[in-house]
Amino acid sequence: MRNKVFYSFDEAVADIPNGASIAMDSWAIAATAQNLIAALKRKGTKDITVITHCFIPMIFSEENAVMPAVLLPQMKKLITPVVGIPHLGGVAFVEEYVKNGLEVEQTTIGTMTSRLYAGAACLGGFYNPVGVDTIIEQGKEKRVIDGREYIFEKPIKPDYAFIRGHKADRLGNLTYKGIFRGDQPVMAMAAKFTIAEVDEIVEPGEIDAENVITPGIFVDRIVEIPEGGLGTDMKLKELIYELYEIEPARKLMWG
Amino acid sequence: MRNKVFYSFDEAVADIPNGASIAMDSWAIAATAQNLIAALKRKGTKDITVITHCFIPMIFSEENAVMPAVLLPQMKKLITPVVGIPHLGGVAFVEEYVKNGLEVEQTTIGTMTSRLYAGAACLGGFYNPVGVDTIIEQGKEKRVIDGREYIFEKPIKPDYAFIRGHKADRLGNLTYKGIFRGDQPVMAMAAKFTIAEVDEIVEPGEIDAENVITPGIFVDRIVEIPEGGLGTDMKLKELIYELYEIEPARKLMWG
Amino acid sequence: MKPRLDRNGITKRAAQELKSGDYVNLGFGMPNLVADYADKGVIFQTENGAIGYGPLVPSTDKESADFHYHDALGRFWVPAPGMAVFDVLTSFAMIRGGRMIAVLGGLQVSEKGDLANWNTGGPQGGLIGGAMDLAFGAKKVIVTMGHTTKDGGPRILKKCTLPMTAKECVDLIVTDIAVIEVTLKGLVLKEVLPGWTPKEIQALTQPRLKLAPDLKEMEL
Amino acid sequence: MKPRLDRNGITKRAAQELKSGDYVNLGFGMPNLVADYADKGVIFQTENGAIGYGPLVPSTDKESADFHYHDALGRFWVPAPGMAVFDVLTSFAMIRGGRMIAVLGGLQVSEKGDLANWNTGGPQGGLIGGAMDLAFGAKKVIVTMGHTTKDGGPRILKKCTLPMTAKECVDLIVTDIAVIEVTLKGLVLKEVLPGWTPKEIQALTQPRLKLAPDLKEMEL
Repeated sequence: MRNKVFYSFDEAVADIPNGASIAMDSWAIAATAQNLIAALKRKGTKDITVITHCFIPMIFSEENAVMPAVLLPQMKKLITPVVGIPHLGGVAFVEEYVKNGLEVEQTTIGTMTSRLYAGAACLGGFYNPVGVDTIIEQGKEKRVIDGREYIFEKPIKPDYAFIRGHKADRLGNLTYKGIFRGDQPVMAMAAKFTIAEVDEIVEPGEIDAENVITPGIFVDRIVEIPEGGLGTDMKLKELIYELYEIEPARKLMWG
Repeated sequence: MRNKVFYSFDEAVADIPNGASIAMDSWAIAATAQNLIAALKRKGTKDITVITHCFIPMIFSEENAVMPAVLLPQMKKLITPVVGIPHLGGVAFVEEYVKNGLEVEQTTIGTMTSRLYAGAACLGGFYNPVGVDTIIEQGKEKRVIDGREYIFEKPIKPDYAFIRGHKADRLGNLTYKGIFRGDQPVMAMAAKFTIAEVDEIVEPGEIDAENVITPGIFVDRIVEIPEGGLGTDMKLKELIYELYEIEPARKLMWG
Repeated sequence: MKPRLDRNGITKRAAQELKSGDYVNLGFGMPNLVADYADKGVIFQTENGAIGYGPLVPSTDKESADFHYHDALGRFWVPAPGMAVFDVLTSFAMIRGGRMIAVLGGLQVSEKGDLANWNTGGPQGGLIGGAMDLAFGAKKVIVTMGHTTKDGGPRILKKCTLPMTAKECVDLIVTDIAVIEVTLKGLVLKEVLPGWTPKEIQALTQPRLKLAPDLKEMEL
Repeated sequence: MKPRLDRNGITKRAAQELKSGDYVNLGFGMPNLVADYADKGVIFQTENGAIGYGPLVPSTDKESADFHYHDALGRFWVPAPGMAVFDVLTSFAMIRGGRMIAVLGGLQVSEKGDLANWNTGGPQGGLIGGAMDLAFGAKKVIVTMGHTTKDGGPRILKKCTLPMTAKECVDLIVTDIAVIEVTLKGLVLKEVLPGWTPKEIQALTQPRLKLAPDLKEMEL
């Protein structure tokens, strides 16, 4: 049996080369493989392409939580439907990097998930009805099919996926918790190599076959988040307290 | 709250018009909404298009089990990757119908599931790498993308889906059991109207939110299979005994 | 100054469009207040992967907030019986498949129902998110917005001047002074806020408004 | 008559290609016997939606057979710890994504590795199933078949004459008398069944066979 269990995040990302494309979902803190992202920052891998849902600025200390934005200095390209949100200062935080050559490919959430599916199923591309007559169509082929306009979209097939799961068994079978699922199941399917961090690693059989969301065949490495690691329940609770005291965050999250 | 619970299969299919396209998965007995199929046969709806995985001849009495093949006299078109299997006489059982106008569109299993996904996501079509230089490409546009050949495939967006689930809550949230899942989740997403038969209808909350496979928004009607109905555990057990005595079936299923 | 509805008033009126059993996605900004006023049987979906969840965590409560349970805008809610969680692939099949009503914020709406709501044209324009998918795929799109800009200019225009979200997608516009339906024959004024005449509303609206045969005053 | 391997022999040899931790899909016919001979750590996938399942239900046992648990060919198995079930959408992302080894039956293989295995050309040709997806998507395709047809004609041809399954997909051919690797430079004879010479095998093979530097006898 191949061993998939790693005991260090640094080791788990050690062989990711410069230039790699990495799907690492993030809906702010949710669905974010924080420890793997932090390890990739430590490693300093350059010229990476980041594929994520939500690319927003860090408004708290990196010791408490990280999001894909901490990788900005290492990035060549960003594919995302969300670059900043007005309440947190909009896109200003990426402007310096764009000036220095960062390519930003804006997409829609639904289009990104379909592009990842296309990557997983080895499709060559598809005709998408969303974005017609918007900035999304710029530079893309358009086609009328059965009377409706479509835009040609290409698959996304990342070299790596960083996954934040809930439980994993040693075979790599994964569950998620609540809204942490995000696009991670399709990212794991589309990526050539998948690394997951999880709350808990259990024995095969402890996850019911019916409740596996990402089967282990899609998962190459797993690391259990240690006590005090980023994204543990305790850390998340502390972060909530911190955000509650930050005016724009409280306004956003508690309405 | 809209009521989705019906108490009769005949009532649940009563308004399906002639000419409807219906995704009704079937992997022989697995993943087959037998009671809804039987009700559609009783109703006699004509000129239907059937989308299914496995279109094979009935080798047992219709009182014990049914598969989509019982609808042959009502069908205008069939979309499937499997028409007959050599062990059970091949395609002979459809030949009379083909002569009388039945259109058979052969596809591959992977292509069918991608076409259903394309229907669910409202895509206009996609470029598929499977089937190049085979009968699958006949009459279809081909295109080279990044050096590889692809075939243009169109979405499947059925008018109806017939689903065989395991449990449903009254909101329509569904689970499946074992290999009964099949393409049913994507069929429910792609169809305009979905009718499900299940082993058991439970109250909201009895299915854990994490374990719902098909969320209720995709399910319009649900019927609990009554004692003695097709596909109950008892009926399935009886059928196993029957098949064990049929030479080609035993050879196929017990090796 | 004539009376105008505040955000609560606009969303209260928008909520009247929703009935028990409807599946509804609420967009960024004002629309997320709709949940407070809607019928208890309305089922809310959030595009990050949950449907049928319970009420929002009150603003005084940080104990109940859990990062595993919040909507696409980051607003915490509590789980509820009958809820389902799912991935984004499933979520956007829901959204694109015409099964949901979307209540979206608006910056501009054209007379054909084109919507601009994701980018003010300023430097903060990165938030496409799922708005284009929702506007395209929902079976009914209700837009809530102020009838005019801060400078008093019209937001309902012959053509949108801001970056487009989706064309010909809006079904109903609920503003702080009127309810307007988008039809194939043009914009139809259905309701006016008490204190306003159709003529006054037309003056703040660029395209020609038809008057509904049953034109009436808004009731909250 | 010279000795030839029977179905068990062929599949036993094919099973030697699989090692612990490999994910493997077994096609219709002979390949499904491979499971009996493979290393216990090999993980089998069936395209109707399960992976990591347990052993097949023996042919004498009808009590353990359950329609919820069988492979794509209808052969019943028993659930096992660490198993996962899933839908066909997920299944074919596995199959197309280059994560699996496929052991497929064959009717003909060309010198470029084209495979024909779904249709004998007769009237019974409806069984495309997932064979084209597997042949296209697997990271390694092993074909098991008799070296010759019933009439003694070659099955390994310059070009396939039967309807194609997928082109340039086969990596290894295991027959009842030889093991042949498909390389960019042509077919390479790796192993011969004891009792056969390379020349005799070439006589039953249409394209030219190169001899592997380490050509050896098959060991079972």
